[in-house]
Amino acid sequence: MKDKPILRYTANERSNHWAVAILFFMAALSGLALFHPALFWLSHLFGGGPWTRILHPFMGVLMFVLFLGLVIRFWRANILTANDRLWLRRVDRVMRNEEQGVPPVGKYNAGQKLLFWTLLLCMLVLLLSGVVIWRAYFSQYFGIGGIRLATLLHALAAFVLVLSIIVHIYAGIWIKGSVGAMVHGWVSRAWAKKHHGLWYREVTGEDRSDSHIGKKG
Amino acid sequence: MDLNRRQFFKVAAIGLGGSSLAALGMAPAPAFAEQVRHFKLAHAHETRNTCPYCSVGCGLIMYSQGDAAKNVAQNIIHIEGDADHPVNRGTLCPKGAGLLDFIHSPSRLQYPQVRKPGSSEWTRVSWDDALDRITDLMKADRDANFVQKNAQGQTVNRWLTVGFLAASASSNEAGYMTHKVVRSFGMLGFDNQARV
Amino acid sequence: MASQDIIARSATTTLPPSVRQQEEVAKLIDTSKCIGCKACQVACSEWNELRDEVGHSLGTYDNPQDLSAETWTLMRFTEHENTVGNLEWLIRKDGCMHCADPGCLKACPSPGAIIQHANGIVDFNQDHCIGCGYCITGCPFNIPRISQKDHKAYKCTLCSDRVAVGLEPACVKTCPTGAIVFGSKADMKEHAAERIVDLKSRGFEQAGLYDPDGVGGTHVMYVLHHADQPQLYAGLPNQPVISPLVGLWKGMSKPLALLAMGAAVLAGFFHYVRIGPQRIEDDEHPAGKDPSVREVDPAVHVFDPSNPGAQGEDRP
Amino acid sequence: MTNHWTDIANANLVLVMGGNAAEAHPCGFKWVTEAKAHNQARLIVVDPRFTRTASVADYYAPIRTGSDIAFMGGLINYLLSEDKIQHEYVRSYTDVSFIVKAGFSFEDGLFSGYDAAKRSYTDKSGWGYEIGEDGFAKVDPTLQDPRCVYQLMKQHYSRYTPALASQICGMPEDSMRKIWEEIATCSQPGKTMTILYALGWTQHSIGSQIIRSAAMVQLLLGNVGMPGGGVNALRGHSNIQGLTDLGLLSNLLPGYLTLASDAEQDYDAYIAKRALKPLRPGQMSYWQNYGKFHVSLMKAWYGANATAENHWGYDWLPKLDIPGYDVLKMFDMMAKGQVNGYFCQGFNPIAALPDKNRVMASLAKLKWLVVMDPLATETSEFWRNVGPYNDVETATIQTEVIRLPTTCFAEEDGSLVNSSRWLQWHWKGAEGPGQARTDVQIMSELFLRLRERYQREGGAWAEPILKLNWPYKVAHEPSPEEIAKEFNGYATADFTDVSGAAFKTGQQLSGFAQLRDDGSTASGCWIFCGSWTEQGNQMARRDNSDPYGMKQHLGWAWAWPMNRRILYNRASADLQGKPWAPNKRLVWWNGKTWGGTDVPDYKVDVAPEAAMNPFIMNPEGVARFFALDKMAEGPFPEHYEPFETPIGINPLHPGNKQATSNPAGRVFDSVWDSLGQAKDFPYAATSYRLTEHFHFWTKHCPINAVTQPEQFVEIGEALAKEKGIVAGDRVRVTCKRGHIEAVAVVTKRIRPLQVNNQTVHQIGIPLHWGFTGATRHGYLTNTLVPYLGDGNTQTPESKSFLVNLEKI
Repeated sequence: MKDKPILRYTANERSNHWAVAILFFMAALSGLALFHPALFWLSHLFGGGPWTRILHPFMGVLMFVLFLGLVIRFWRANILTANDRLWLRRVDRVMRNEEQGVPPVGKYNAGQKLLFWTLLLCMLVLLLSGVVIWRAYFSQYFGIGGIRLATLLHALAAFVLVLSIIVHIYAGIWIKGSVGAMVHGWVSRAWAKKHHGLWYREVTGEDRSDSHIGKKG
Repeated sequence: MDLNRRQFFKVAAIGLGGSSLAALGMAPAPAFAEQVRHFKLAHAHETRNTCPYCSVGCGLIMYSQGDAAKNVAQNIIHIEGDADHPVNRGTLCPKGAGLLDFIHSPSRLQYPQVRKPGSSEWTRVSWDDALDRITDLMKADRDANFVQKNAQGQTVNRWLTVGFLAASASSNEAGYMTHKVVRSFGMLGFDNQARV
Repeated sequence: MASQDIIARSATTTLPPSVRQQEEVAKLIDTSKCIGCKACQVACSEWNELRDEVGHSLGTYDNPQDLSAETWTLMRFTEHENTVGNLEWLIRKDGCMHCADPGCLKACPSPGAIIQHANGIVDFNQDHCIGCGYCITGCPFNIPRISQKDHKAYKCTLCSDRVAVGLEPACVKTCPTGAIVFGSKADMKEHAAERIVDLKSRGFEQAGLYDPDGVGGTHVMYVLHHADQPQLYAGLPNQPVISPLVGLWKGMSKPLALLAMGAAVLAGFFHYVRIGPQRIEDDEHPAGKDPSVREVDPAVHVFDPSNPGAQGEDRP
Repeated sequence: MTNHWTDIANANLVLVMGGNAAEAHPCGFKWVTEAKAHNQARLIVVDPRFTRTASVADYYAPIRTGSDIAFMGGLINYLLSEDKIQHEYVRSYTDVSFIVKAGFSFEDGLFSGYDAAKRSYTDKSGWGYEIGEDGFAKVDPTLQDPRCVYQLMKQHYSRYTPALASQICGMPEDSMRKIWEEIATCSQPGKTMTILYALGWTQHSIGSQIIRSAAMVQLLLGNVGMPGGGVNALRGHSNIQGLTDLGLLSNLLPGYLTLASDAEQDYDAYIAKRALKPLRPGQMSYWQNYGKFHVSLMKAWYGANATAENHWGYDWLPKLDIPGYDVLKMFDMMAKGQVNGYFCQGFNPIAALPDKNRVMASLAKLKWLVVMDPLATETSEFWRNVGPYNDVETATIQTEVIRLPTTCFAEEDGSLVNSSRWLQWHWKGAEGPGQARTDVQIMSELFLRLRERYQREGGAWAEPILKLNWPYKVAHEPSPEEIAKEFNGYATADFTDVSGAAFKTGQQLSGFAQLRDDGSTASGCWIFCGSWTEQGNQMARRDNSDPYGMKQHLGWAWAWPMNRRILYNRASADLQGKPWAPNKRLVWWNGKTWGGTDVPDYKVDVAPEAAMNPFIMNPEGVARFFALDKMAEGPFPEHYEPFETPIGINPLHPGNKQATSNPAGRVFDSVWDSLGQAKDFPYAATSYRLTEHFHFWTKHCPINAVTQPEQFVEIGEALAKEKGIVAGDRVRVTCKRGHIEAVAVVTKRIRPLQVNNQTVHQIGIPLHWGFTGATRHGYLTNTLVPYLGDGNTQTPESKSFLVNLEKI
């Protein structure tokens, strides 16, 4: 049965991802409210300025904790390989939706892997700097210099994180079928074969690989 | 949730629209009034007084709530230096600047009290009881110990077994009355706080 | 607010009404006349109805030891032996400097929580304060404090309520020796100049005025016997400026970041428009049976190749 | 103060010594900063500690506590030997030319007439002027007579060499000379120095003589009676000047009139002894009018009952068998069980008096104690056990304590006399809390109750009580206005005075010159006469103008005597009646009368040619370097060590034990055992007040408690290092009488001094804490102070005692 779909994400994995996603949006919106006056109105989504100030750090910490869940689940699949370097070199073809010369991809392509590690790094920075500028509980333990540095780092990390997520979302919109994969878990065999060939073969055990693709390119 | 091209356009449009609205400052119009705290002495009642602490004798203005009308219990809410006073010219030292807390000190006594011999507590009494009690004690002691003549038979008319320490900050009027009364009793053990 | 026009307002991109030409006020603190009596401390608490808690003596004359939400000004004492070995007891009244370029206001994210009046007063409005403490991060003099009672920021208001009705601040009125004076900034500078002449006649060659331009000048100024070493006075900053970190954070980075985020969204949008999504063409019309594929449930295969059909998720 | 607060601005040099004006009187100190800023004045501070006054001084020098006479003696020696004195002033306005009796001598630290057994000078017959046949004192205008005051003074202070003075004071000789030179410049007529002192001078066993030595310096410089000059006692409390003026002391009556002693049974002799006749021709000797003041007082107190027949109620006043029953004497009697009842009116003796433990024990011997106070004082709760701060056995204390709540300044009308002798009226702003009553009402109700009991039951010598004049409209609560009018004075009969002015019965008098000794005038306090005239309440005047720009403000309130702002101001003009210098003009002779920027302290119509001298209260008309028999320890100030001395000997008289400490100091027999010695208690301690607090009052105010919350002691860095103490440690300070514990403030502001070739460390002990109030509980500092004092004023030696120090 050729159209038999493949399970890409289990229910737990999906829930974990979306929990992180929801918390990201809350943290990001509340953070943006405190970051730029033009977006302060977003604080109304959280019950006004003081509530935004109170909730933001808790949302952040929770997001970090849940994100750790994703890390534990997926870090192995995100280790960069030789193919990934080739893939990155040919990312322009990827962007042009060309397949010639783009090396086959495992469960995740190099872009996804980079995103993964970037998110982890940003979240770590956000957590640490966030603690330093958390007035209600921790700031008294740090010098004014440290607090100033932390504030800046917090903003920078948040900035990078938001950008990465924008890319991530767009990728989801761009690559048809991937959103579905994270919503109900299943991808079509064709989708898997096209976007994650190696992973496809791994899960299907298909040995006759189209290894010629590589040579061709 | 696969978007097709058309759907995506909608989403993007809404997104951009939203953020551009934000950029235009969809925040509630900022209120520029009520930035400064209301001036609390606008209609307070002013009374001139003199600082009771040291002997510079700084002039004070006491501000109290209410306009001294019949139905108002004047309550002093602020004390400030009297700018007309030639010595302090409106200034006050840390003690004087805190006089409000002296008037309203938690240590202010409210009613007469008696501590009985050996007791470890105060018991509240009425003014009449307190004053009658003191009168009894004084009369008994004066009648018992008053010295009209000394050993040489000279008239001395003194009472030495009861003493009186006068204050250092009570008014001249209070001091004068105290002196007048205390001497009329024949007291010599009479002193004030001039030295300490 | 005729006497209190606002010229700057935190987290507000538009300009507040501020056409009236108002004279700037200033408080001048003459450390050479200050006897450290703390009358200003008490007068400040009395006028502003603040009662800090009764603390401890830590073996110095500084009490309270630091500014707090209930202590907006305090004396800082320093015992200094000068070059000729004579002892000097340097006493400085610490508190908000009311900068012309206030770091607190720059850092504040909440519209209207910090405002700068045309007369130079920088005032906090606790109604709008959200308690984030960014003002502390932004202040070059480390002045604002967050109350642990209501989690709002507090500091000296230069008695904006008194100044609004034409009075001097409470600390100025009370100062017994005239070490604190108040008036137009111009007059205060002139007064300072006279004091400096007197101090030089008494051997303080380096006497001078402290009105740091790193923060655009201040509306609380000091006359110092040692203007060349302000740090002698309990660490009064030598050249105070808004920290470059804060400048970066609340300066260019704000618009640039928003721009970048917007750009990212647009980039995606146009990529989609120009290149379009990636689809699996053959998804549209399913191909016939491919013999090359074994009739195996790949999901099961994923989980346990050695034990076919053991477990696996139901098909949708 | 001979001068007054705003007048300090006229000074060219300000010497703050034996006081800490900036901290204790900040608003008065304003005029020092004004003098500095607008009169180019210099400020010199001499103090054991580098105080907050020193922090704004042009020159500071440390001095060992209790050695001030050595400093002043050395200065007098310097001024005389360098001839830096205001010659014309000294020759004309002081007693330098007066010849002293042959009986006067000074040997090895003791003046003539000393009785070692009685520890006092029982024979002061030699301490006086030679009197000629004409009944006037003999003088030698050439000042050559070896017995004239000038020569005797020169001889007396020749011993105070800079080296010796520096050895006694522990002040480096060069610092001392620098200060002396600066001071000496004020002998020029156009330059004046003011001296500001307070308890730092009075609270020594030689306090009065320290102040005399300062007065002598000011006379040599011609700075008494001058604007920006004078000897200025900065009084401690808001009305202690007034209460002293009103004679609330054991041996006084209002206006510095004195009670009779047992021996003075004859009224006329009593008056005659006090109505001093002039000792030089043409002098005023104002005390000649003593009788008028006394009779007017008795008329105010006893009204119609005081008559010539009963000598104006002479016998209704108690007589003294000893110099006086001051507070130290009373508590000593209390300790012996000789006192049964005691009143404390706004006075907190266990905190304020020396040797708290002794005072506690005395109070516990009372049968009853009445406390009238606005606040819950330690004294009213002396029986309460408060752990280490007041460790007493409550149950064993059999004293009945009655505590009466009184109003405070804000809750009553009335007048206070500040240190400038200004009587200032104040107004009530609110009712007192709860049932609080005014002192006037309490005293009146007590009197009325007692009088009623004596009327009903009779009793011991009821006359003075029954006869007391009580004319008040509301008997139990006389109004402040009625009382003020009474102490000002009024006519009790119609009369016409020498000037021909007619007075009607009941008319308010406008000055003490109108008082009479025939019973036609009443005045409760003659020096206050003029404070409430027919023109109304002069104390409430609020004209702060200053027409001559000399900061005299004659239109503000009212100053005694006769609204004069600077005492002896006639001395500000030379013999011809012209101001010594144009920038120092105060009063001058305009050809017909005296007048100027101040009310002349002089007879306004006496021309300079009449040679009436400026010091009109003295029979000789001049100021005294030689104190005659007025002082307990001698006519010239001599340095004696504190009773607890860190060096054990008096470097001036190393051989004479009797002359180590004040031979005529006030020491009760029971006290000697409570005195410590340097071998056990090596450090010289001094107690004092801080600017953040007022005595034992402001610790009851939360807002002030915050600014100095906890008791501390100040220790120099050197001693702290020696003892391994760092700032913030808790330390125990011990003396023979007890101990206190407090936080250590380690400071550069107290340095070790080289005294008599040994190192003396000093320890500073502020005194504001106790076991009631809003501050953290603390020990009563006076636990450490010895129970002895000055032989003239009975002021305790709170500024010099010995302690030991240990880290806890």
